[in-house]
Amino acid sequence: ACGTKEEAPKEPGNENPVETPNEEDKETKNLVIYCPHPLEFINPLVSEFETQSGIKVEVIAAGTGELLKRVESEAANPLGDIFWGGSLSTVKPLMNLFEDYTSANEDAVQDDFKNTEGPLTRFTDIPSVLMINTNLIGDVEVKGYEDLLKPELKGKIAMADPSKSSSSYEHLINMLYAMGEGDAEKGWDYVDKFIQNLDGKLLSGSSAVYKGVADGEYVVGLTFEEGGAKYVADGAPVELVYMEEGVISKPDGIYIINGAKNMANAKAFIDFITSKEAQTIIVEKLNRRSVRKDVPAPSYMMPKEDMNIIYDEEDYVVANKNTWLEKFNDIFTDY
Amino acid sequence: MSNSIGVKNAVKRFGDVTVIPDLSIEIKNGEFFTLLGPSGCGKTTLLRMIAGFNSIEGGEFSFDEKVINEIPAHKRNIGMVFQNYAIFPHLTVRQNVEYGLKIRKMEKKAMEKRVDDILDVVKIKEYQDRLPEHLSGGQQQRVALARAIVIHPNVLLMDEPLSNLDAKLRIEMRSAIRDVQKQVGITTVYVTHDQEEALAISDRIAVMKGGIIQQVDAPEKIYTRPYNVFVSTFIGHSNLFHGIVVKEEDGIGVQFMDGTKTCLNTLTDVTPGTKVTVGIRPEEFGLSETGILARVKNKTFLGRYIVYELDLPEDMILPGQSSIEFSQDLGQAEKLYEVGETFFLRPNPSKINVFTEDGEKSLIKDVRWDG
Amino acid sequence: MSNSIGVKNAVKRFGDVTVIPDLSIEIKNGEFFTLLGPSGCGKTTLLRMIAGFNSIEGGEFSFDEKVINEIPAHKRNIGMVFQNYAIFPHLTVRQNVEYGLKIRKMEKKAMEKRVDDILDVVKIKEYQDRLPEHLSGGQQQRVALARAIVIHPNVLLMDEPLSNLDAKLRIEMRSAIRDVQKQVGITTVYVTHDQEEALAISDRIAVMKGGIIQQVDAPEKIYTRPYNVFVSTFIGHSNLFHGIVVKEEDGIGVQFMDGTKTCLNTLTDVTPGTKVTVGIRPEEFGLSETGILARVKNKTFLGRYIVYELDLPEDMILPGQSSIEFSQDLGQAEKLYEVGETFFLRPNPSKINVFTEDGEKSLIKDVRWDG
Amino acid sequence: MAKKRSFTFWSGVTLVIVLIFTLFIVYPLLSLFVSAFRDPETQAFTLENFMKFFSKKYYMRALGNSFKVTTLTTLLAVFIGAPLAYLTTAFKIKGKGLLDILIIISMLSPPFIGAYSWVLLAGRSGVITTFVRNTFGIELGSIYGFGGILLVLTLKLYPYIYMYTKGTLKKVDASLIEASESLGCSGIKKIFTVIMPLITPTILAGGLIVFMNALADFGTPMLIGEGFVVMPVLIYNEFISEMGGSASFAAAIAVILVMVTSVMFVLQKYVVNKKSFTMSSLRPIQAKELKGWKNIAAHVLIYFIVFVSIIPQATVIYTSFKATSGAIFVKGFSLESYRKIFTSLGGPIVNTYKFGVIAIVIIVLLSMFISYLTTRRKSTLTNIIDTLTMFPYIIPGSVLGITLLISFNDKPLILSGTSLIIIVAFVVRRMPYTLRSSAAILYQISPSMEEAAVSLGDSPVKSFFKVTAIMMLPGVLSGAILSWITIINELSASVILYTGDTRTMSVSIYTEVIRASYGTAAALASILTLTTVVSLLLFFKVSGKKEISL
Ligand SMILES: Nc1ncnc2c1ncn2[C@@H]1O[C@H](COP(=O)(O)OP(=O)(O)OP(=O)(O)O)[C@@H](O)[C@H]1O
Ligand SMILES: Nc1ncnc2c1ncn2[C@@H]1O[C@H](COP(=O)(O)OP(=O)(O)OP(=O)(O)O)[C@@H](O)[C@H]1O
Ligand SMILES: [Fe+3]
Ligand SMILES: [Mg+2]
Ligand SMILES: [Mg+2]
Repeated sequence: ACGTKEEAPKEPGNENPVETPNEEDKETKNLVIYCPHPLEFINPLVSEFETQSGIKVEVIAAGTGELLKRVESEAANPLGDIFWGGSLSTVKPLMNLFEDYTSANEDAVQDDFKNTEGPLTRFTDIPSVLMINTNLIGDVEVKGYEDLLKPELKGKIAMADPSKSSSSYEHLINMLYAMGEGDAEKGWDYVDKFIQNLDGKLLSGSSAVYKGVADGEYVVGLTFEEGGAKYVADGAPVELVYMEEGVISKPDGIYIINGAKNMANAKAFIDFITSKEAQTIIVEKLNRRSVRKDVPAPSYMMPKEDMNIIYDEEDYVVANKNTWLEKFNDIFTDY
Repeated sequence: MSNSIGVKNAVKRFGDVTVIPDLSIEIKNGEFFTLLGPSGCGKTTLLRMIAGFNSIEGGEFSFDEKVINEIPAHKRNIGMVFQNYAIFPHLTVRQNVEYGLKIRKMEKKAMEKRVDDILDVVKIKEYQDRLPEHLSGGQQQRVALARAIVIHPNVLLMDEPLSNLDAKLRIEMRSAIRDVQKQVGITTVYVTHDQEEALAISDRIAVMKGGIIQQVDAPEKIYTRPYNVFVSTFIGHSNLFHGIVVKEEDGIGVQFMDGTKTCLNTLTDVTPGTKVTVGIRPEEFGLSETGILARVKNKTFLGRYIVYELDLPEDMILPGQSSIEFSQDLGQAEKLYEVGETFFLRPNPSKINVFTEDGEKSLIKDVRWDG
Repeated sequence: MSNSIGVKNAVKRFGDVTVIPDLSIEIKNGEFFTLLGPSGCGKTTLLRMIAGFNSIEGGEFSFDEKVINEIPAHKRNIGMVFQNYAIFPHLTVRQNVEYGLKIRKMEKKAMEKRVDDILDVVKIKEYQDRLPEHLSGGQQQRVALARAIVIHPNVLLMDEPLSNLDAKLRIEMRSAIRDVQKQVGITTVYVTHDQEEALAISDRIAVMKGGIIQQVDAPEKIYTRPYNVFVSTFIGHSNLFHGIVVKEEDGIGVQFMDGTKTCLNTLTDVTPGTKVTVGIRPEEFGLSETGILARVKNKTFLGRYIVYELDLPEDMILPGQSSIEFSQDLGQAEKLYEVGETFFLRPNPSKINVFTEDGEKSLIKDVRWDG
Repeated sequence: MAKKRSFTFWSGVTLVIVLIFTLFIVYPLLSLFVSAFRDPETQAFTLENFMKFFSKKYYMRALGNSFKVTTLTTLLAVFIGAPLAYLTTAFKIKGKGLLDILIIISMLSPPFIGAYSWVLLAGRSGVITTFVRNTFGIELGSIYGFGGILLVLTLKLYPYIYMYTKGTLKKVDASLIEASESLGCSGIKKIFTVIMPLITPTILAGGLIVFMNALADFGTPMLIGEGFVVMPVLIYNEFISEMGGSASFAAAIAVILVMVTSVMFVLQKYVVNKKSFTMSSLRPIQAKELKGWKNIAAHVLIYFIVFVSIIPQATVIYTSFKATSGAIFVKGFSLESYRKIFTSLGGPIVNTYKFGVIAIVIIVLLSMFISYLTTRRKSTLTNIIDTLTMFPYIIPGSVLGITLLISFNDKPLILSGTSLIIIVAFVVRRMPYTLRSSAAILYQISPSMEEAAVSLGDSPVKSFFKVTAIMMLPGVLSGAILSWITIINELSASVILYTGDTRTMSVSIYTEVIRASYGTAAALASILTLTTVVSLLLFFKVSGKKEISL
């Protein structure tokens, strides 16, 4: 991505104050994408898009949080056009930062993943999973959440602070609904026990989890599918487990930033990313599940039918986000 | 070039310690003026006030009638030799000396010439490329001296500039300073602890004590006719005797406690019977057949003369004097005395000084009070 | 307590500059030994070698026969007064003085007592709680002095300890040092630039020049019977005359270029006709009807005597002398001379010194060469 | 009068500085602090945020943790750094130059990478851990949590003390030490009675730096904290975690941090002022030869410490050559990582050094002026300025970055996306290093030097530049080196502020890190290290200094 930066004379960075920042400009030949995704993830798609459209794409990479904050802070004078990444539950509260747009491929998208809100175009479908280090697990059997309470695993579980990592937050939700058999509030006594078994260890970022498990720092990790799949693909001593008590699978998205300077290009990119060929690349090269009806999951991934897929109550979850996080936090602090 | 210096009612405080209560002096244009006084009496302080480095708590400083209290130090065109040298450690000897000239944008050739000259004068040419840390104390001091003189300032302020030099070198430096000073006509204020030095080079000397000026006068005057006991004892040695003014047939005189009388024609008219303090210098005694009987308690050889420390009857002399001395010139002296021997001494009437009993005021004719 | 100090063939180099080529001295136990010499001659260097602060390029240093080249400074039980004071800026006056005693784990009461005493002696009691930077130069110097003396070291090394004090205070400090030194019996090596001081307090004086010892002797001897012209001119003033040894009826003598003859019985037997250099001090002249004709070129008042700078026939005197001087004791002098007046001078035969023509060696009887 | 004299010039300088500060420090931070007293929704004034903080055990614990770590780190850093500096100054140590370079290198462990290499080494499956486990059957305490953080921070921070102390020791006049020896004092005693007091001001200054650095560091606890939460991590999360927190709460925490440090700062200032005194040193300390076992002991000690502190860097460089498959390291070596980053390298390097140089120049100038003002021209105003300079330093970089972004992203002054804003961030964040050391050394330069210059006709301005400034250089430079190094490694602010063509090395490294591609990250880090060392060597060549620390 960085390779592109030398040229692009009229790059947003040098936007001079005289011009009115929010004016839409169709002539621009470039596009600025804020994106937390790994390079090898972005590159194939971006270069494909560049060759097709002749638009120079510039990727600003950083943590999801940092990028979101940037979008927020730059509202008055946006320097980015597209925010690509971040799970729905993360972005929903900040929807107002993003432009309404419905991609050209909306009809091809699975019903679960339609953009009903306006700005929230779905990008891929990500189940929560357990990641297990096969070197360290020994003969301990891990099929789902229940097994995480085993004393042998005390202190060997990698879980990120849900108040810091969206993937971890998804797991919390997943836990509550899976263990509470559909009633989140019932799930808390499990969470309580589970936290005890964490033995006061709580990582501070999504990546710390899969990295930790892969490096053999932890035996089990609670993470998202692609996070682990990557390592499986790279041949690390890890395997993925889809919780038998139930797996919630949530999409992440791609969004146009309010008053993007390269609005036209942004829209073009969204259309591209949701197109069949792009989604196919994603599935084949990038260990992810497509949001389209016509693109099946990669062969080596457990097909969704074989999982015990369950659902949460979106509005209820959104409503309770803070209470739950605090509750989790309190329980954790008490041990 | 040079200018006169005026100080009116100067006051200096450090915190709540008043170091200079109220001091006034007039230093004439081109004069070589020396501040002499016990350690801690305020010499450096006064000097630094003239230079503009100390805040002024009160009073008025002026160059040629022009008040300078507000003029920053660097605009006063002064040269200063600091008591602690304050040479720039990061510059070589030569660079240190050039410093002031560079600032004055002096033409290269002329500058080199002048620097070379001064380096010769103070005899540190050979070290010109060394850093100060490689110099001996005296050498450092001479760098400081050269650096201050070379700029030919209007006013040259020197704080014990020769204190670390040997007598010989000091005499040479002295005359060097003197020459430059005269030829360029620099008004010079000189602080020293060395009386001989002060006496030798000064046009006038101000004797200070506790921040107060005791006497300002020509060297000879200061030595021969001190205004008060402090000056007479601080500069050179003075033996102090109790005395009573008595009327003699041929004028008035003083009588010592042992009855010896000396009649003086130098006294202001004091009513006979008044108690006085008489100051007699070691060399103002002569040996004779009668007079004050003295016993040699101790003798010290001091080169061109010998100093005898004497035993005298307790009640004759003022208490608390470290010693009573009689000095004998060795050049001609026919007989030397050993410890224990006794002899009679006669004060030299024309020389000795008489003060009020409290020692605050001289009673000698025309010792004026315009100090 | 104290010990003797031996230095054998000491060598000191700074880089490739040899400051001390080959120096040997014996300092007796309890002696007060003074190093005197022109600025930069190596006094401080030698002192620092004895103290153990300078590397030793060669030779052997010993305390009481015991070689100390390898013993670190802090084990030598020395006291040292540094030329630049080197008082601890972070400690108050009192703490500075206590420092050494604390190190020696001295008992509290005794320590306080001793510190109080020394503070009184050097007259800085009133400043005891100040930080050094708030002290005047002389006050700082006295702190340094007190700090070194108070520990009653075996060897006391002082590098111009009084250079910033006024005559009066200096004399007091001197005797203070002297007292402590004698009563505790400290072997003292004293560096000064002040001859009078050296003459007054030293048991023996070593005169140095360019790192080489010129003469080691008792003060009086050094002054009256210098080994060579350098010593005679460096200590006190000496007027140097050309002379030829001549045979008189009553023994041999020297003849000056104007024909004046002075016959001496102090000369070693020198074959008549040899050219010599005659050294005569200003006070070794007497006024008389005949003798060397002199004109007053200049007069300086120096307290107890007047120094006349004289004009003499060029060919009589050695070239390159800053001045030819005759000093007249004021105590008794009946007539003073003005600039321009002339008179006849007679050297005092028993006092004057005669040297080989090159001035390297004295020709006076029993001026030994064991320096 | 001394004050009045140079009224015009210095007050001019003061004015300029005040302007700069109000614009780039007061204004942004004020808006941040104000928001701490705002209700996120209603924007109404409230103490909510603070009450929340003090009411919850979790946060209080974080505060406690922060304190524990910070104070201990500071102490340890002093106990390691100061003695090290003394040994290398007072005695002949073989390979001194090399040591200095290594120590400096150990300072520039880029964020995350440094701590991560500790995981690789001493983590549960770390090289050392497994080695010890397999050979001796001993379980080492893990690198995670309090202990680990302490270790990493200490090793990362003691060099600061080392550099500062070294700078000052060069100013101590040898005759003072000789004096104490002549009084029969030696060894430890000498150190405690003379040397320590003389360098106390500096140590305090350095200590403050370390204290704040440790207090603000969040990279390390992020990576190896494992539930050991500290303040900056809190702020970071509340502010920028992908889960989004309450900005105003974050601000509140920031305010609390600032309060704490301000107190420390004022305290330190107070002590220094009391302990301050001037020394004019003509004869600096000369390194002596150590004899016998002492010599050996000294060498062993020094080399051991330096070795340990260089480990992370070594690991980074080592891993940069390891073969990788995607995100994970595999057996064998390759230049793969380097090949991967090669194309995208040019820009970041150029940027890093371009911004760096500009920033450091500004920093040095400002520091000299400010330190002079605050030590020689004391006044309430200068004191305020002095204190202000420390604020940006303790606010986590990312927070600072965002405050800057918010403040300068709209008319009248739009800096967002420009190089300028990054440079500003560099300057305000990294000035304290240079500033502290400049101030410390000024305390030891006798004013009479400057007076001498003035007496020779120099205006106070000139005399400042020609005498005081030059004599300050040792201290200034030893601080500047730190500023320089930390600038080059600055991440948390730049990551918020950078755009495509203002991307710096450490940003590139970080972006690799968050993509969990540590191979390439290591490669970048190694190159960064290399170039930094080169830049330093160059600097010393130019400035004609023999030794690294001045
Ligand atoms: N910065 C200061 N703070 C407080 N008192 C001071 C300060 N500087 C000097 N003093 C005091 O002021 C008095 C005069 O000091 P000054 O330096 O003028 O003495 P001096 O005449 O130069 O003595 P010396 O001949 O020893 O140098 C001394 O008693 C000294 O203690
Ligand atoms: N560190 C040094 N490096 C080089 N030369 C030095 C060093 N220290 C002293 N010297 C030289 O050695 C010689 C002797 O120095 P020293 O300090 O012993 O002189 P001194 O007799 O004490 O003179 P003064 O009476 O002026 O203090 C001087 O010429 C000096 O320049
Ligand atoms: Fe003297
Ligand atoms: Mg003084
Ligand atoms: Mg000396």
